[in-house]
Amino acid sequence: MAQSDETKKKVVVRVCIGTGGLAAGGKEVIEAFKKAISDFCVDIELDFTCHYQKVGCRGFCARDVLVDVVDGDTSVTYQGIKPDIAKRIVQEHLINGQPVKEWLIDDSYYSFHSKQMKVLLKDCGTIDPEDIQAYSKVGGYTGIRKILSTMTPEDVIAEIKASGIRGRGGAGFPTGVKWEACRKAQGDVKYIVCNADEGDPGAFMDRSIIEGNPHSVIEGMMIAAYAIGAGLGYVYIRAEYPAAVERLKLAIAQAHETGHLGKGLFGSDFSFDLRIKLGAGAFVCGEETALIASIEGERGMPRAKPPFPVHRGLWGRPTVINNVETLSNIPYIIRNGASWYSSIGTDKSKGTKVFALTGKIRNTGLIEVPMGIRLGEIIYDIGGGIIGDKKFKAVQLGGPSGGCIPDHLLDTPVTYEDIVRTGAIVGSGGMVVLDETDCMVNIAKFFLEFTQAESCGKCVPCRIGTKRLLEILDRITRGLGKEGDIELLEALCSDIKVASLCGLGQTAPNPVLSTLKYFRHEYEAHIKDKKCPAKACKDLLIYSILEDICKGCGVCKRACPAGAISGDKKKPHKINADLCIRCGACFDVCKFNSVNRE
Amino acid sequence: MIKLMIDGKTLSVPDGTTVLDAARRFHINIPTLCHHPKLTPFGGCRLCLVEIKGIPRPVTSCTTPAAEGMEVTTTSPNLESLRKTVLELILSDHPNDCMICERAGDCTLQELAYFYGIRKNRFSGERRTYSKRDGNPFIERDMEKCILCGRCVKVCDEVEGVAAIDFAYRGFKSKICPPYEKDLNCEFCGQCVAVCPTGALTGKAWKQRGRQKDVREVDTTCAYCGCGCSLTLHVQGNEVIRVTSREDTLNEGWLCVKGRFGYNFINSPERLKKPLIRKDGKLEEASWETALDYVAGRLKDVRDKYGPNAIAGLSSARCTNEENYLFQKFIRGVIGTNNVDHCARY
Amino acid sequence: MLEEKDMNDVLDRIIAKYREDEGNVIFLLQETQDALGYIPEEAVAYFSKKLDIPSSRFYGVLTFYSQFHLKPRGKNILSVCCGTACHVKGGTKIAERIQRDLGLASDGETTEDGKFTFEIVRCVGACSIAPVVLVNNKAHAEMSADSASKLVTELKKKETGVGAK
Amino acid sequence: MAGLATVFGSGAMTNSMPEIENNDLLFVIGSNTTETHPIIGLKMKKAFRKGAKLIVADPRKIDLVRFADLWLRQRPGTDVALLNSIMHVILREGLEDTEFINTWTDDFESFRGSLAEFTPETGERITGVPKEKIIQAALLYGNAERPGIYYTMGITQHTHGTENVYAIANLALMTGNLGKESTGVNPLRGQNNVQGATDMGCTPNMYPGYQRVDVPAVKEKFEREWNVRLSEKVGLTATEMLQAITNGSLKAMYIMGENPVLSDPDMGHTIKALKELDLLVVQDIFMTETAELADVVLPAASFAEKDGTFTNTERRVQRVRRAVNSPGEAKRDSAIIAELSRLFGYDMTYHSDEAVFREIGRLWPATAGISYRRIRKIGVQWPCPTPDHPGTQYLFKGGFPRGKGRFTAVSYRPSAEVPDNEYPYILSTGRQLFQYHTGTMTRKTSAIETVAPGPYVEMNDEDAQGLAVEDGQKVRVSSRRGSIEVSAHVSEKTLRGMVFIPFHFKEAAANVLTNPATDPVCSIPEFKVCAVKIESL
Repeated sequence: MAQSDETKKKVVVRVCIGTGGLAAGGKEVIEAFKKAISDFCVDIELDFTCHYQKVGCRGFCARDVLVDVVDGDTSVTYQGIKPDIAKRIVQEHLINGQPVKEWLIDDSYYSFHSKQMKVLLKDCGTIDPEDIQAYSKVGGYTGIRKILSTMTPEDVIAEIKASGIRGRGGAGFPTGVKWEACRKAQGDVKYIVCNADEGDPGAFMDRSIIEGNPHSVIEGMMIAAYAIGAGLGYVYIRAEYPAAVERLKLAIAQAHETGHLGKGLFGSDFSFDLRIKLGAGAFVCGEETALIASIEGERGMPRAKPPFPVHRGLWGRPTVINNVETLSNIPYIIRNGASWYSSIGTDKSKGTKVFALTGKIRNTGLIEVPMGIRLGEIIYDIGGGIIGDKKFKAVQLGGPSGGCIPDHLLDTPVTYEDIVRTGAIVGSGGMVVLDETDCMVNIAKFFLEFTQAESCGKCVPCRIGTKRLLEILDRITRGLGKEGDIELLEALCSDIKVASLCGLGQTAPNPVLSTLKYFRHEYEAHIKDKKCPAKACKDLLIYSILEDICKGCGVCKRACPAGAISGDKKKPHKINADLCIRCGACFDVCKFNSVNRE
Repeated sequence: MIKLMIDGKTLSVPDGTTVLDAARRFHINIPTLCHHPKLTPFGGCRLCLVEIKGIPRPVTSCTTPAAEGMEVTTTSPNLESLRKTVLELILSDHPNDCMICERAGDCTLQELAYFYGIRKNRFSGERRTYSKRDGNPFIERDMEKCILCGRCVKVCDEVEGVAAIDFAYRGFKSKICPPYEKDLNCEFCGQCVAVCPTGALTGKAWKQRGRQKDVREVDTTCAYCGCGCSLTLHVQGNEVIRVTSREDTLNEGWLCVKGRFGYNFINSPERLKKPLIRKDGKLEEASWETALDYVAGRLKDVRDKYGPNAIAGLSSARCTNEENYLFQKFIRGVIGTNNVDHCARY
Repeated sequence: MLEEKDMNDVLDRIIAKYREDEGNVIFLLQETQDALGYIPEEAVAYFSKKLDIPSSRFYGVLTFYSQFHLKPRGKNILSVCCGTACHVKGGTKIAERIQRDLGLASDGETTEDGKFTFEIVRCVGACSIAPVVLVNNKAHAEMSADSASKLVTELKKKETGVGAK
Repeated sequence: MAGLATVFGSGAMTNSMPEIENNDLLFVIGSNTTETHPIIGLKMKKAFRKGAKLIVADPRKIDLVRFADLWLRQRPGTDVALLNSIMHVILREGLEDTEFINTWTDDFESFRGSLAEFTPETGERITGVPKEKIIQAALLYGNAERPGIYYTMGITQHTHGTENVYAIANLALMTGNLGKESTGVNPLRGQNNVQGATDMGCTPNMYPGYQRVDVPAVKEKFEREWNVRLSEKVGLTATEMLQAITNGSLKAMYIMGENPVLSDPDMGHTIKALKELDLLVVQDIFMTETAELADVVLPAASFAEKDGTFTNTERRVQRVRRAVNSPGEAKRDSAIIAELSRLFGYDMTYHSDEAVFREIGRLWPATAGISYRRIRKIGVQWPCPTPDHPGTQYLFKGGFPRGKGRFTAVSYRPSAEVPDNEYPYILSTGRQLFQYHTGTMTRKTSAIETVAPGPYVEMNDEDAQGLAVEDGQKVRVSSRRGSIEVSAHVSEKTLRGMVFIPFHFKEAAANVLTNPATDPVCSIPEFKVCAVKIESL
């Protein structure tokens, strides 16, 4: 006799559909599981029902798609799952009870997590981001309930100040102090704005949090709104994050339906509503005043400070702008208390910080670490070292506003002050690892290309200054650098930093200054010797074929897009230097390492 | 009132005064390119940076409100070096053609380059070039000379309420243009020309008509509508070659298209130059003596024959008070009739 | 292209939605682009007339934000991420290859047949699976110049029904 | 002006230009200010930026409507009904200023009764303005602290123009919105020195300084100063002069700097009349359409070639200075007049222009305190009786010249010529931004000609559709007096059933069409309403 579905045991298949998960085929994997189950159902009666849970980023994106199979109390995690593997897991694991060993997570999964401390990301990878109940079940919205019934706005501000949390957007300004200034600012109407315009290349913390746990951001905004006296909030989010926008819209809709947004919330007289404003593709809008201009429907050109947004912000009203990660921390601080939060981290840098660990590193992904952890621990223990056992060269922190930290400073603890001392900044959390094949002049040029393209054009130092910086860097990487260029770069950098209007310009020279500080010899090699030590700058490379090694297989000849390689079959080939466009295709395809590059 | 100290001098200024305005009130000169006293502050050119005790980085004095007890330094080796860098950067993206520029001698950028002695520029590189010329008939828009100070954008929006132009694009590609970069099509008040600190905006009518040398300026009152705007006529030889208006006037230096550009009638070849008398149905030139004798004689005839009330005078709203007074005095006192009127009704 | 009347109906609906919103310029343009795929000059003229907002403001905003397109775009949008992580892992090479395969001269161009638009984007936040190519907003992970080239070939096949050279 | 003078005892802008920016409400009626008075338009825009509200009453969607909080689109010629119904609501809502009425005005009670019939419903029926908007206007104006009313020819160029002005004056009087800073009634004068020409007595009934010619004591004063015998018979207005030519009583005219052929209504009639004169002397800087009819043409100097003063619309006397020499043998008007006078045996030589000005000050105390030296940089507003008097920024502070302000009950009556089956459209004429008056000056600047090249008729788009007229197409516009061919500008700008033609262009002169009917008090022709028909060509 068939068991009714209600009495059958429940098995949960949990699939990551964060950006990494989706790109690796997360949705297809779910479909494959569903199909496999229904295929088996035709022949046999299953003694369980299978439920699917889509979760946000679980951090270890390098091993996507990550799948949990939860059967009662036991949970098994698989990595690198493709749709065609689903059938085996269903048959061997779900039906026969034997986990499929070859796809189980391995040691690196554990070492990836061992030094992490997951506060924000804990819920992120386990709860269904499209279900408000899932957030409530893990304690969501208890923070706002608690303050509405027991705390005055001043109490909340005191609590946030006591926790020591500092803004996670980059500069690390104490959040409680900002709220207090806005609370005290004159005005009946105030706003809380969530800055989700994560524009730093190499950063996706905010995206992952919104995709994985949108309600924590909403609750954080509510608490902030209560504290500063705002009734309306805006989330300014990049249109380039369509999945995050959808999740957030859904979350707001659910919060409305279930009475978590609107008038007289939770029986109090506190009302709060939330609107989404889509960014339209301008990095500078991450800057507070530019963001305000953009919400107001204008060109995102920063405005001079003072007046600061806490005094005169959106529509001229006092406004607090916090970034996603900051706001997402707030419910946890209220729930667990300021002293819990301040027990994490160092004296001046409290709590955990989420980083996007990417680049030439084995375990790429989203990590959350306690403040104070050393850079080396992140790179080697969590990140598992450099891909292909190449030599570590530097880690880039803070994106276009940040800098590169070399090998000998890997002992630096991750705190706002210590990182700034190296010439980088904690920034919003992009951490790009570079190896010996990365040219530091080229990296500096890459960031200048970015800031120069994103400069709003309002102030002279940024508009023309970054252009001139880029031109100097460009000529250096093309072998046209001149004596005195380094000094000119230094002088211009220091003036741009001081004279620019907003944070974009003021920090734009950082990538140049920090690479000059630690890798000056690379600049000098480009200028004086016309060589790129990392062999990355195309114009400075000469490709040739080592005749004694070349087997004349012809692969390089076929790969050359410029027709610069000639030679008969089985005889050594030659590269015509006049035709060579230095694309490196031959170098990449040669199996015998017979292409020489210098 | 707020008390603050600028360059060691203690000053008192009203609440809401910016540091720049406070300094200017007391004749402390701070260089600027983007600031205009009648427009909202912009803070883009960065020349007016000053140091304020307690603030870690220099701030733009045009945007910073003066505060009680503030200690401001407007000049220091550091500030001057920053200003020089900013000027060099601007000049690295500006045509070096002061020789033939309409604004030479009356250009803020040129003036600052002169004061900062910028002969050799440390910076060079790509310069914005625009092949298309704006075809409007009034305003020459040489956007390669534009330093993106935004004054024209603001005057068009904040003062004129037209917003015919705005910033477009961003970063180094930024430019100021009418929508879709078409030819300017607006009220042509020329307020933008009046506030432009460089040679980017000039009047087409005064192109190559004369710059500073041998040009006299004569202050007068506009002859068009009833607003009575103050005009400054720029005269070379016996020709009015340009019209401007001073800022400290009733009209605050603002004019309309007629006042600013409609002066060609003065030197028009169609002007009447000799008295004319109708002979055999045709108007023919005559000497003043003949013409006036003729007029006086005919008027006397009419008066003798029909009485003074058969004569009437029509005066003009475009003549001066003195002329109008004399005209009615002539009609009343000399002809002897009150048949005098003017065109007030249309 | 839509007929003028049809377009005005679309625009009227957008206006009705945002008429009362302060600072609605970006909203108006975003919705227009969602509806029409780009922002025709006529749409700006229409908004300007109906809402008394100077066209110059629309144009300023349009050209400031990289999201907005003044011309119709291709049926398929190929975006190559050149954010930091993608850059250090070879994003530029991928971009060069795709551009060459499509025969386009520069970033942001559309093929003559209107099938493909190629663009370089700055970080789509998928750095952990770099380098990334987006085809119509779907991310393709850990690409190389070769795999990207294959992707283009497949897409061309799908569009034209024949293998493209 | 006569209208305001009757009510207050003085007719001019009550406030000054700098005060405009501090109005908290501007009620602009019958004035396309941004085009006809651009710089006053700028002051208004400054007021809006500072938060002032704006009511525009105009049948055309003029540029100011962009800034308006409320736009009343009345049918041309129905201003009295509009204003009366606004006042009706003000009384109904108790927004009148009783204290001001009791202290400073006469005849309120009888006036109150005259408003009874002008309910908002009646107002709507006559004017076409929805009654809600009439009520809203009343509330906005009635509750404002510093409201300013601004009007020009849209109010005065009607056969009932004086009544329009009375209605405006009533509105300001009943709310006490007079005699205060940034609060008042402001007729904007159309030409640079209209105010001055009126002040200087170039009117048939007044000597300089609004002193009546038919008051013996005044006459004697002028006889003494001028040392001549003067007539106490009120003279002819400009429009009456043309009639007098036709009936044979006027034989000679001396026209200085005027072009009535183009600026007067019914051009055909004007030309015919001027041709009948025994003698026509025209003194001008160009060969105008009027000069072409003259027996003698005298070449005069332009404003850039002479010294003197202009008085602007806010009574400010300002300096005019000579910048260049006159071309050829052209002479200053004052020199020509003095020469002529000498030929009549009367010496009118002055050793300087300022000597003339000082003589004016002796005869009209309101300017006695002004000297050229005082106004070398910025002008002074009359009244300014003594050298230490600062000039008068706004009028009627603490009272009216005639003692009390007088309410004048006015009722609505239709314009002289209203549309009918044969001539179904209302024609209004007026100015546009780029050209000025009859175009003799502005049309010499080629750039202006490029942007405002020629005549046109503004038509409502629905009307145009009905006539199958497309934008830019040539049409024939005809009235009972004549017809012209112009191209059509089709838009939403004009009200249905109405067309607008600027009068600057001789090649299709709007005044071929206009009706010479005039206001009985002021003799202002009805340029704003006549009946025309439109034919597609």
